[in-house]
Formats: sequence, structure tokens, C-alpha cells
Amino acid sequence: MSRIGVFLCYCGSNIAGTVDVEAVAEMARTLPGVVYVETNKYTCSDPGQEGVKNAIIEKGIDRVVVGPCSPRMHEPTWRKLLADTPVNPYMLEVANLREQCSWVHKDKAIATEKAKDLVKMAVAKVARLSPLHSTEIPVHKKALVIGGGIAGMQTALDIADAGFKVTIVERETSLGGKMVMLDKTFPTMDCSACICTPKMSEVGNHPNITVKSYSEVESVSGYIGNFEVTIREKAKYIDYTKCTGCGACETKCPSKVINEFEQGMSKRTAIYKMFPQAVPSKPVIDAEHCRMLQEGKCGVCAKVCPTGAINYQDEDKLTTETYGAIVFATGYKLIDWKPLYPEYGGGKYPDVITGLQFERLVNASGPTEGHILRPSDNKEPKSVVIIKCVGSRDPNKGKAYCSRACCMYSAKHAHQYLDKVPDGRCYVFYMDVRTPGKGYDEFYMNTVHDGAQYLRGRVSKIYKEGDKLICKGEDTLTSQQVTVAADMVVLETAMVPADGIDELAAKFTVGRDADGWLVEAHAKLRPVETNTAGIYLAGTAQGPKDIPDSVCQAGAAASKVIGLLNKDKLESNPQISRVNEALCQGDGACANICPYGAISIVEKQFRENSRKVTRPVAQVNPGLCQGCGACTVTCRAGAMDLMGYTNESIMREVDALCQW
Amino acid sequence: MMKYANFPGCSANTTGKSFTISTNYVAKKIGCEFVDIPDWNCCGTSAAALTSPELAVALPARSLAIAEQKLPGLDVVAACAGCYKSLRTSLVYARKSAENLEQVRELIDMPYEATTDVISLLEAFSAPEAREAIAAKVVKKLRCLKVACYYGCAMVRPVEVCDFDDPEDPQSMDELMALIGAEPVDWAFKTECCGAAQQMAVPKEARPMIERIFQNAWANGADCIVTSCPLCMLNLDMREAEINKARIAAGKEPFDIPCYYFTELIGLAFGGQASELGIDIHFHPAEQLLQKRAQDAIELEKAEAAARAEEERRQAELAERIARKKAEKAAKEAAAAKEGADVGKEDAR
Amino acid sequence: MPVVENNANAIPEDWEPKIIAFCCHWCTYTGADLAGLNRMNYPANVRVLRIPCSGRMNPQYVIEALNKGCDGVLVCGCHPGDCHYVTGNYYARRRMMIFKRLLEYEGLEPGRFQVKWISGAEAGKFRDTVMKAVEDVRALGPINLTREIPYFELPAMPDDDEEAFNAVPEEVFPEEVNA
Amino acid sequence: MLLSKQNLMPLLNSLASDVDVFVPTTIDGVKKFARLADGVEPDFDMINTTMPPKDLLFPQTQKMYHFDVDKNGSYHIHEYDESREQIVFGIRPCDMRSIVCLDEVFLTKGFVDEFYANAREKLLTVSIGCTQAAETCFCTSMGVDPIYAPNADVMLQDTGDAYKVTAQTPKGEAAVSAWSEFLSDGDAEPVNCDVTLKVSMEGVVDKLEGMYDSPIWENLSIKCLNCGTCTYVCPTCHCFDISQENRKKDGVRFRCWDSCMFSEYTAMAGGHNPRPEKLERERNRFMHKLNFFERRYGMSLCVGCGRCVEKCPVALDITRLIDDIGSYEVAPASAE
Amino acid sequence: MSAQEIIRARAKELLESGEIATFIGWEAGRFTNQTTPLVITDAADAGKLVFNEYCANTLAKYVTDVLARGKVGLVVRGCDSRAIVRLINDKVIKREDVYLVGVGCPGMKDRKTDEPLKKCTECRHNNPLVFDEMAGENAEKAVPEDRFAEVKEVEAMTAAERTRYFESIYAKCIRCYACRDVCPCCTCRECFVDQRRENWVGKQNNVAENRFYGLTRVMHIGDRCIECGECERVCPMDLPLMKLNRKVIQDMNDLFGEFESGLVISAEPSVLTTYELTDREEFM
Repeated sequence: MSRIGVFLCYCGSNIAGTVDVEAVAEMARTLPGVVYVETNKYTCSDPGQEGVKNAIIEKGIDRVVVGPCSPRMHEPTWRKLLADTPVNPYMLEVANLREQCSWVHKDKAIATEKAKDLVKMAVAKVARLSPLHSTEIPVHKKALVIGGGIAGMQTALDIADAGFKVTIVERETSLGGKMVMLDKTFPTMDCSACICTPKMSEVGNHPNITVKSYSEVESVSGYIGNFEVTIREKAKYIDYTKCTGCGACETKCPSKVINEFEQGMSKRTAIYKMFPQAVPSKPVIDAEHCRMLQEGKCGVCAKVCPTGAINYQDEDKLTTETYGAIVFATGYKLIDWKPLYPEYGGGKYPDVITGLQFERLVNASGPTEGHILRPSDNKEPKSVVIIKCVGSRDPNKGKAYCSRACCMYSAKHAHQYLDKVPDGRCYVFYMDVRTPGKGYDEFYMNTVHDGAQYLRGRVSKIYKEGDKLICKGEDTLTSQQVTVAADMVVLETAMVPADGIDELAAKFTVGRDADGWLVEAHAKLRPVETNTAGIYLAGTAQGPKDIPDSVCQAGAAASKVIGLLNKDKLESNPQISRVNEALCQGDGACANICPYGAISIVEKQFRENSRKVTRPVAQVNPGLCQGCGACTVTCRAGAMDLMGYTNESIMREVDALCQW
Repeated sequence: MMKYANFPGCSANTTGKSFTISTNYVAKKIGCEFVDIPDWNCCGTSAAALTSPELAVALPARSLAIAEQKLPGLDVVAACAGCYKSLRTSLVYARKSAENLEQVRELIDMPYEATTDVISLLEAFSAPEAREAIAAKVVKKLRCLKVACYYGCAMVRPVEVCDFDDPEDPQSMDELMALIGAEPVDWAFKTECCGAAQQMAVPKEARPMIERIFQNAWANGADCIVTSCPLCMLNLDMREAEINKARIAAGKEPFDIPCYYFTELIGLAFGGQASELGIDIHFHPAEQLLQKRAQDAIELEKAEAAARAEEERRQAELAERIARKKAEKAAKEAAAAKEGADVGKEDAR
Repeated sequence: MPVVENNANAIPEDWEPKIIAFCCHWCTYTGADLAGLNRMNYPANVRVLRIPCSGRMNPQYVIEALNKGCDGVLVCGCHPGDCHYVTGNYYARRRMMIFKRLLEYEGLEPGRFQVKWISGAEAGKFRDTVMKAVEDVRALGPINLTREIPYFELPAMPDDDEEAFNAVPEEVFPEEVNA
Repeated sequence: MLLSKQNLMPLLNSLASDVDVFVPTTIDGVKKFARLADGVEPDFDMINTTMPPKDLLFPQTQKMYHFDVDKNGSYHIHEYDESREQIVFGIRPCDMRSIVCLDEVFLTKGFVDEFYANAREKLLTVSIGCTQAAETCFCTSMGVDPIYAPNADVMLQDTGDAYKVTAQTPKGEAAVSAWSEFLSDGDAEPVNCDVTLKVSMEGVVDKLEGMYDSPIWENLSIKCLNCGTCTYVCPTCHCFDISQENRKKDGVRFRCWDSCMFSEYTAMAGGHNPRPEKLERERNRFMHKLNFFERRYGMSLCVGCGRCVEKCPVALDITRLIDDIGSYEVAPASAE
Repeated sequence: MSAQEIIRARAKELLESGEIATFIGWEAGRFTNQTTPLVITDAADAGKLVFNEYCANTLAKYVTDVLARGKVGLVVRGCDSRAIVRLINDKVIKREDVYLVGVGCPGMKDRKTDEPLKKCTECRHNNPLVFDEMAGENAEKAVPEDRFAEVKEVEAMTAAERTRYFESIYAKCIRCYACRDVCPCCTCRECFVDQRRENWVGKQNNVAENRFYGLTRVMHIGDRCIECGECERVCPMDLPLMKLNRKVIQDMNDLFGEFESGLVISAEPSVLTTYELTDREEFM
């Protein structure tokens, strides 16, 4: 027979003010199973807690009901208190006598009556609870970072500096991501290579970091602390141990391929290094365009290679490792504006370029060695029009959201153009200028003072007349139509999630919002975590942002990972679902409904009526189950029950309220 | 067999007279029959829309209802872009929901199912069957005539209503012009508005809209502008002189860019005379260009013929030289063979 | 067994509606606490039963509540999209829509079974929902489903003195009980 | 003595004035015995009711006693006795025979169930012989005379336009003497009632002894759904379960019908179930009907009323089982 | 060859060839036009199989009992095939466990009154939807026009009338659980009524407990019910149970789109165990 102790609290006058605590105590003594009732002025105070502890030990109480404030406030306190007593911390029920009783009802008699009911419910429930113990989950002290851009690299560095092993999986042939493509970075105008390449080499040489370039995640299974990830290292056809990165092969390779890194404004060879400062600074053979691999002719690079590092028979390598935590730093790409904006020529006019193409033009290692020459005829454009929010803030044609960073980098582009073409004229068509960071607005003001002509309005049409690009727009401040004859137009296009993010996220059961960005656990309070425990986000994978914000998030994600990997084992939430295998039909309705994928259907052997039977039953993974209970209702047979809120305890709680 | 219910519109026999004449000419030639909708009424264009939305829907709906009963199964063709826009807008409104259809029925107080479709004349003539017929009937290709195809805005926008060709860069008229041998020019103002009614309302502000169109066409090397809407024709053709006067005053060079209906040029290609097609009653003199280009075409043909002749001659000469060399070689071999034979004989002796 | 037409809708004057509210821990329970913090005032006829998520809400609890003595049932959860467990309230929404129609089909007045999405910040909405529920149920009177509560007309106990029955027993110490 | 049919209703109304008279009738489409009251039309032409009359003696849910714990932990128990004077008018001979079985179970061999006993004493049984039998009736094969129930208090036999009334027990005589104003003396031959369905019970009981493992049970039980219909409509099924509903400090213990067809009937703590499959449960039911009861009380527990044959959703038929048992050769009991 | 002869012949062949271990069909009962389910294991008994207009029982649920012996052959009409699909979709059996002999169903008749059974007048798919072979041709049968006529009838009553109506139903119920045991959707290893520890529903038979059982069963099978009408047919008290099931089906039809369960073998979760973001919002 259970020995229930009821500890009611005055909470000073908060409860006692409108609830006759003694009368409730009297009623409590008459409840079945209750052996000891005590009232206390401040139960949560140290003397109060001591009193409770002694009473429990003295009276041999094995279940506790506390009648204080809301469980959201002090449930952890009572749990810690019970941890020092022989009573299991989960043999506890809290009756909310303050926030939902004394504070909200004026009439003392009615409030007392309600308090009695609440205590009755709590006693009925605690009588049916069973002791719960959290299980331990091992934590593998290794982290996986997907994506080698600035966010991925910063995360990896922070984790590695904390002494944990990190693997970076980068899809491209080198680290650097989008940042390394840029020329200068706002607001300080330091050259992007100068601050990005040192980080890349730091990552490349860090003892705790293994870089897997030209690789992708093949498959993943497992849960927090124990992610089994298979990584496919695509064939590079070059033996990196032998290759010294001398680049002889690149000079001799006959086939010409559009250079994605240079945004299609120049050509590269089939065997190529993305850019001079690439890390790993060794080339890769692009199988699709290599004549040797496609038609079996050529083989020049093998002949020329001083160390014989070329190996045409190379294959993809699959490696599987276990990681404790995973960070998504998969970055972004620019929206493909051509099909969306035929009015800007839809790609017909080569001189209508994107922001990244402009970055390559103005970049010293770019196709034009830093001289701003327009792609059509390599002439220096004397008048440039920059159009902002192309695809952003445009629900009809593009994306509804603002891509955050373009206001700053369009001001930067204008500044760079006016800097490099002193006699040039630069027009910027904008809707709003949003420059909220430190030193941001001052940067924008400098650009305006440099002579950039900011016209508030959208460009409705661009057409070619002669060798000029006529931009028809409006200036809403003077409410006049404006037509600018430009030599070159730069479209600051919207940021959208990187290619292939859908399949990747699906593999990890990470949610994606309507626009395809990875969904954080809570927009304000948990921006770098996801709903899947052990998986974190950093950088533009979670949404459009600029480099400073990405680096901040990288640090945050790293700190979360470090916090997780510091633990040798994880305490799992004990209030999780439990399967009664005798009742389980194995139809998997619970597995479908579980938002955390915590339930799996496994074949198990049972002895039934002296016969051995193997049949499918559900199995709950304590690491993933968050205790929402959706599976308990889906399971018609009632095989699935949620510990802490069992069917029986809720039923009796309902009965207790209805005078049963 | 191409048969359509025709919605003439108010401009058919007035400002758009030559459009109707040339259309009938072409239709007769390619065996396409247009049956006028009996007792059709004005489509209301922008005026009705300004007065009340119900009127803008009801006016066109009445004609469509009559077409539905009297000419069942025939699509309605509206030559003028203005009529086409109004009819389409009313049709799309009625088809949107049962309530709308019910409301329209009440307005026009006639049975109406909104089943007959509405297409523009350009769409009718772009149908594959029509294009084959046109190609077959072409007698005289309008060579070296550079045309700027001007669709105007009502023909292609808004997409939800018109749903015909590409709203930004339509090609159907360009293809027809290429079919009859003309050279369509790639220019940027295909679908730029000509100012329509604003030319009457606010002439001072609206005139530059027309000038821009001429300017872009001229800049891209077009000889003339081809259109399929009487209102655009009116604004371009009739007001070119006025714009030229203003340009001369401003010290700019006047334009000499005549405007045609696309059916007029097709008629020409069928061998029709300018007078038969109504080209003679344009505001801006339109015939000299045609004659000049006809001359150019003839010289071009002559030049081409000459070039072809030249080419044949060269080929013949080349063939002949090869033949001669081959003959010499044969002769040399024969000679060599003979000597061999003599040598053989000497050995034999 | 004849259908007992008990407590026909004559509302006894001292009758107070008894309503149970199944509130999800993360949103509505927080909202209720917030109502308390702001010292809002609402009738005391509603007792809150805490469940982790509205997805945990099993229709069988509602039937048990209506069968065993409640005059009204309130089920509250997070707004769709805010659920702490991501999809809990989406499932609950479908299930409750169907179940509410089924109960009303069987004659239960709509006011007796209400479902509301109340977020952690909507203290005011929680108070209004409670007040509206109490008003609705009070207007409807005691639930007129045949229930088993009165079937056990407790026979008069021979020594049935009420206040003796409720008198407070002295402490029962473990040693005594086992002795 | 004779009771003319015209006097039947007046007799019933007079009886009903002071005692509950239960007559066969149809309520809401269900044929059962219900208390005569306005709005309840007795229907004596009905061959038999779907719900058996055992409900009067052994209701589906019966409150046994109320308990409560008072302040100093002592228990008070108060028995319910809801039995009251009842007359069941129009009970068929087969149902009367089932009451004999129930009496055996509830009153004999030293175990007297006082709830049943109270009800039984206060019950006056007025049986009416059958005039026609349903296709599923096979009472004659089970030793029941369709027009004569030996243990009924008063026996009415249909003689065309009147009933031949014979009192058979002291209680019956007392009752009949009270009906004198409705009766008229004279005698008439009761109409006979032939029962089409016949099975031979000969040797069935002994054969069943050796048929524990015979394949008959396999083929029979396969089609059974294991629902409780047959046991709840059977007049002789008497199994019940005891449970209680408790409130704070008091509660009521009640008993309610239970069916050996439910797996939960024999479910034990720890999950073991001595009769886990349909086969065992089916075998147990028929063995109890045709063998166990015979061994213990010397009479078959099946009265041939045919209700289970009529109402079984899958038409599982005890008469065919009896035929199969008849034609089944028991393998010679092996040596060991 | 009539359907019955084809069934007999095929059953015999299948059993002899060992392709199936048991065959389920109907056999004649003792009384005129009475049929009862028959499960045979050796080919000799194939002769007993019958198929006529009085085969009222659905056979699908017997598959689970005889599955241990091996592949099961059975005759499937429209409702049986939907029941088999239901069992497969609920992962109780696998498609390869059963060999389905399809037969067009002319609509079964009541053996005593000779009128078509209520469930057959309301049947919308009388021909098998899933089968391995067909014994004879499909049968023509008019599909009833208003599937929810009964439900609309009850919905037209006032709330008080409906309360009394359903309370009279729950008063008549004797809790024999025939409706649960015949239903292809009810395949739990231990039904909630037997779970004494949770004590969902008391064992006593009164309106409140019967209502708990009735309502819970509808909510458990509502989104998978194949509308075979067997629960109504087997109920000894003739309770109109389909009025409850069809109400839930009608609501799902209106709220979540065209709903007809058991037509196609699929791994789709049932309607109440999934959701759409665009579901109607009534509780804001």
C-alpha cells in the first residue's frame, strides 16, 4: 500500500491568502494512501526543504505530493530534494495551488474547494506513478561539420581548439565556400583572401581537424552522441600523398571547361585547382570533362606530372565513422534570376551580371585581374547601374524574405567601382537601405559621399540600345521616371539554400521551412539547435546572413557541440514512452507519427503459450524520445504508454476530480 | 476547316478599315471563314471599366452569350487588341466561379455558360493549320524588308487573362513575318505601351511614349513597324507626322518609319496590290517603302542570281581543271607504260 | 434496463458546473501560470490537468470525464506551428475535430466540449476561454447524460454522523500500523 | 381448470397491481421479458424471447454490497437485497428447465448464493406450453416436453381458445386459488407441439470423455469469433465476474455476467492464460454444456431452446456438433 | 461453370498442389439457405464449399488464426477483399500470405426473410478489388446514391432526441463484443476493454460504460472502417452501429478529402494518424 506524504505550502500569503491551507491539509489526511500531511510557510526555502526531507525519512514515505507554486517553477527543485531521499525523484506530483488557484480566485471558500480538488488529483496521480531512471547514452567525442565555408571552418576551429576531433566534409575541391570568392569584405574593406585563406590553412594544418574535400555525406543513422555517418570521398584521380601541387598538369591540360568558381566568366582546365590559395592546395580531375576518362585519349597530365601522382583508376571511397554531434554549415547559393526576370533581359545581355560575378571582376585573382571590364567587350564601363533586391522581398517572382547582406555588399560594390573607375558614374536602385551593423551605416554613407547615386525605386525594364543598356526605372522620392543608359548592370540577387540541401536534410530528419532554409529549434531562444538532438546549425544554412553573423553562429554552434562532447555520457529524459511488448501489434503507426523518429520496429522473439514466436514490435530510442506522447494515442491497443503521464495515472486523475 | 465567330469591334470599319480589308483578303485566300456575331455590341474597353466593374463584365458577356447560342462551337476572334482584352477579362471572370457566372447571367439576363473561347486574330493566324495555308499561298517574298513587330501591351498582358505567347518577348508575329520572307528585327519595345487612350487624355506626357517606340525601332535598324491592333496603329501611324514636326523643331532628325498591319504584309506576299489591301489609306505614306524594298528585292535577286551564276562558273572551271590534270596524268602513265613495254621488248630481244 | 432520465434540465440553485481542462505543459499551462502572475481573475469551476502535449490527449479521457461527473471538458494546446514537439497539435487538431463532431452527433451540446489553441503568452485568452466555458456550461445546466454516479444511492449508515466522519484522525505512525 | 384467453389480460392486470409481472414482449426491437406496465404489450404467440428469463434471477449487473472505511479504519459492509416479489408469466418449458439448472448451480451442493436464493423464493413461475416450435428448437432431444414443465408453479397449456391450468407446487396452488374469478372449470386436451429439429444425445456424454484431443474441436472452433453472444443469450450460462467501483473512502461491489468465450475470462496475473486459443475455449464451453454439468448434476446444461443457434453470427451450431459427436468413433483408449 | 463449381475445383487444385495450406469459404448450414464459414485443409472437403446468395459472413479475419499453418486461400467478394487490404495495410498479414479467389458478389440475402441484407444494399464495391484469380465474372449491382443517408437522418434530429436515441442504443447493448470480434479493423492483441489495470471501461453493463465502449471503438476504427456493415449484422441486439461509423467517415470525407478505406494496398498512414498543414482550423 503506498505511503503518500502531502506537503502543502503557504508561500507566505500568496497561497494562504485565499486558500485555507489547513482545511486542505485536513481533507488530504482523509485521502486513501496518505499517511502524512504537513503544511509549511515556505516549503521551497532551505529550512522548509530540510523539514520535508526529514519527514520523508522519518515517516517512511515513498510518494510525495507538494502543494506549492507552479511545477514550471520548482519541479526541478523538488526533484533535486527527492534525490537526497530514498524516494525516486519521479514519484512526485505537484499541485499548482498558487498560479492556478490562490492568485486567480478571490473567494476563499471557492479557492479552498478548488485547492482540495487539485490535491485530490495530485494524490490520485502520484499513487499510480512508478519510479523512473534516466538511461545513459555514450557520447562519441568527435564532431562532424558539413560545409567548409567560413561558418564551417570557424565551427571546426573552435571545436578543435577545445581538444575534440572534427571532420569537415566539403563538397567543392577546396575549403573557403563563398567568402573566398569575394574581393573585399564590409565594413572594414579588408581583402577577403587575407582573412579567409589564413583560416583555411589553419584548418588545413590543425591536428584535430581532418578535411575531406570533394566529398559528400552518403548516409546517416543513429542519434545524439552516436551518429553513424558514411562519407563518400569522390574520386580525385590524383594521389594527394605524391602530388606537390606544382600545377604543371594544369598548364598542359587541353580541355577547356566553364569555371564555376569564376562564376562562368572564364575557363578552367579539366585538372584544376579552384583558385591559387586553395586548401588542400592540390588539383582534382573533373571526370566529366577529362578526355582521358571520357574517351580514353590524351593523358597529358600523367606525362607531365613530375611525381606520377595521376591515377586514372581512382574510385570513390566510402568511410563510416561515429560522431557525437553534427553541425550543418552548408551555406547558400544565389537565386537563378534569369528565368524569373525576363524584363532584365533574362540572361540575353552578357553585361547584366550578378554580385558574385562583380566580385570576381574586381578581385585581383579574378579573370580580369581586378580591372572592372565588362564581359561583352572587355571595355571599362563608364556608367554602372546596381539593382538591389533582385529576387528578394518579391513574393510574386522570387522570395518574400530580405537577404540581409545585399544592402551592405551593394554599397561595397558601388564604393569599389567608384574607387577603380574614378570618372565612372554609379547608380544604385533600391527600395530600402538596411545597414544595421556596427560601422555599417557609416560605410553606406561613405559610398553615398563617394558619389554613388542612390535612386529609390525599382528598375522595370532593361533593354539594349546601341552598346548601352537602358535601365528604365523610377525615383519615387521625386516621383519621376528615370532612364539610365548604363554600360554594365549588377543585380544583387537573393540568397537561397544551397543545392542538394533537401536530400541532405531529409537524411538527418532536420526540418526545412517553406523557403527551404534549415529550421532552428526556436527562432529566438535556440537559433543554432534543431529539433533533432545533437544536430546544430551555423551560418547561412539557417537563413541569409552576412559574415559577422555567420561567424557568431559558428562560435555558438561550436559551444553547443563542446558542451555536448564534454559529457562522457548523456542523461536521457526519463519521462519517455515505453512499449508493452505483449500488446504491441508491430503495425508501426507509432513510428510514423513520432516527430523525432525515436521509434523503430524490430523483430523480436517471444515465448507465447509455450511456443517461440518472432514478431515485429516497436522499440523506443531513449536518446531521441522527447516524451510528447503522440504515439500513446495513436496506438489503439494501448501498448505505448508515456512514463510520468501513464494512461492509468491520467484516468485516475480524471476520476479523482469527478468525486470518484 | 478554319471557321470562327468574328467580333468586329468599333474600329473595324472606322480607324481600322485597312485592317479589316487586309484581313478579309488574307482570310479569303487561305480559306478561313469569319462569321460576324449578329447584334454584337461595343466591348466597353477601358471606358466601361472606369464606370463600373459590372458594366465592364456585362458588355462583352452579352456578345459572347449571343455567339454561344447563335454560333455554337465556334471560337470568337477579336481582331482589335482592346476588344480581345475586354472579352477575355469578362470570360475569365465568368469562368472563375459559379457565383461569378450566376452574377453575369443576372447582369445580361440571358442564358450564358462561358464555354466559347476568345482568341486574338494573331492567335488564329498563328494556328499551325493557318500557317501552312499562308506559307502555301506566298507568291512574292518581301525580301530585305526589315520589320519591327509591335504587339502592344493588351495582346499579351496580364498573363492570367491573355495567356497567349510570352508576355516579355512574344514571337508569334515575328514567325509569321519570317514566313512571308521579311526580316523581323530583335528590338526591346515589342510589348511597350503606345499610350493608348492617354494620347488623347494627356497628349503632352504621352507623346514621348510613341517617340520612344520609333526611336528603338530605328536604332535597331527596322524599316517599318508591324502591329495587329488598330489603336496602336492609330497612335503610331497618325501621330508620326506630329512627332516628326516636334523633332524637326528640336533639331532632331525626323523618322520615316511607316506602320503596317501584319495582315497587309501577308496580303502583299500573296501578290495583292497596295490598294486592294488598304495600304493606300494610311496616314504616314506607306507605299514608297514597299516599292523601294521591292526594288531592293529585285536587285538582291539579281545579285543573288549573279552570285549563283558566278558560283556555278567557278565550280565548272574547277571541275574542268581537275579533268585536265587527270587526263595529263593518264597520258603520262600511258607513256610510261609504253616505254616499259619497249624496255620489256628490248630485254626480250 | 430502462433509460434513467435523471437530472432533467432543471438547474438546482446551488449547482456549480465542474469543468476539467486538459492543458499542454509548454503553451497553455504557461499561459495559465502567466494569468496567475498577472493576478487575473476567472471562475474556479475549471480544474487544469497537465499533459505534456495536446497530441497526448486521448479521446477516452474526455469520455471518462463526461461519464464520471464533469459537466464540461476543455482541451487546450499550442497554436499549430508553435508545438514544442513540432507536430503534436497537428494530429490533435484532426482527432479533436472528428471527436467533437461525434460527441455532438450523440447529443452533447457544443458548449460542453471545447478545444482552443492558447499560447504561453496569451494569459488573457486563457482567462476568456475559461470564463466563456464556464458561462456556456452554466447555461446548459448539469450534463443530461445518464451517468452512474447516482446509481449508488448510498444507504444511510447506521452510525452516520457527518462531522464525525470528517473529523481529523490523529497521526498514524508506521510502527503502530505494522504492530 | 381452464383460463379463457379473453380473461388472460384482465388476470395479468390484476396480478400486476400488487406484484411485478414479467411477460414476454418486444422492447425497441429486442424480444425479452419485461415488467407489465402501460406501454408494454405481452406477446404470447412469440415462440421465445431472445434474452433469456435468467435476467430476473441473475441480472447482468447486480449490486452485491456497499463498503466504506470510517475514520478509525474500521470497515462497514452493507448488503444490497433488491429482490422483490415477481411473477414470470409465459415462460416456456425449456426456460423452466434452464431454471432447474440454475437452481442446481446456485442452491445445491452446500453453496447457496443468497442473492439468487432471495430472488428465486420470491419468483412465481407461470409456464405456458408451446404451440409451435422454431426451426432451431430441439428441446425434445434434450428431454424437455414442449408443452409440460414439471417444475413450474403453474402450468398453462394451450387448448385452442383457452388454457388448461394446472397448479404443480404449493405456491402454484395458492396462486391459482387466488385466480378463481378468472378461471372456469372444465377440461380440454392441450394442443400438441411437434419439434422438427431432432438430435440424438445418446452416448454423447460418455463419448465426450475420450474426445479431448479429437480434431472436431479444431474444425468447430476455427469459425468461432469468440464473441460473448451465445453465452449471454443462453438461459443456462451462469458464469459471472465480481468487480467493484470505489470512491474516496467507500464503494460498491457488484457482479456481472462474464463469458468463457472471452480470453480475459481465464487471463491470470503475469499474462499466463490456461485457455489461450479459441480451440480450448470452445471445447471447454461445449464440454461444460454436454459433459461436465452432466457429470456433476446429472442433467445436461443445454435445454435445446436454440437461442445460440439462432443468434450465433457465424451459425456455429451445437446440434451439428452433437451429430458429429454421435458419428465420431472414439479411438480405443490406448494401453498406457 | 458456376462460381461455386469454380471455387470448389480451384480449392481442390490449390490444396493438392500444396500452394496453400488451408482454404476458407462457406459451407451449407443445417437450415434452409443457411451458410456458415468453412476452413478446410485437405482437398477432399472441397466438395463442401458453397457459394450462393446467402453467404453472409466475411472471412478475412479467419486468415490470422490459420496463418501459422502456411499460405491461406480464401474466397473474396468486394467486402472481403477490402477487409484483406485492411489487414495488410495494418500489417497484420502480408499480401503473399494469402491467395485470393475473387468472385463477383450479387448482394447477399437474409436466409429467413429473403430480402437483401442491409449491408449489401449499402455496399459500394461489390466486386473484389484485390484478387489472384477470378472465379466467374464481376456482378452488376447498383451503387447506392446517398452513402450517408442514415447519418443525415440522425443529424436532423434535435440534440435531446439524439441523446435519448443513442442512450437507448447504449441501454440495449449487452457488451457481447461480437461487433469487435467480427471487425477486420479490430486486430489488437488485447482490447482496451480487457485492460483491467487501466480500467478504461468497467465490466458492469450500464449506459455509461456501454457509451465509453461504443465511442472508443468508433474512434479506434473510424479512420480505417471499410463500411462492410458486419458489426451491424452480427449484433444480437441489432444496434445500428454503422450510423456511428458512417458519421465519422462522413466528417473525414468533408474535412480531409475523399475517404474510402481498404481500396488499395498502401503504406499511407490512416487519416487520423497524419496531418496536412492546410487542415481546416476551428480552434483558433
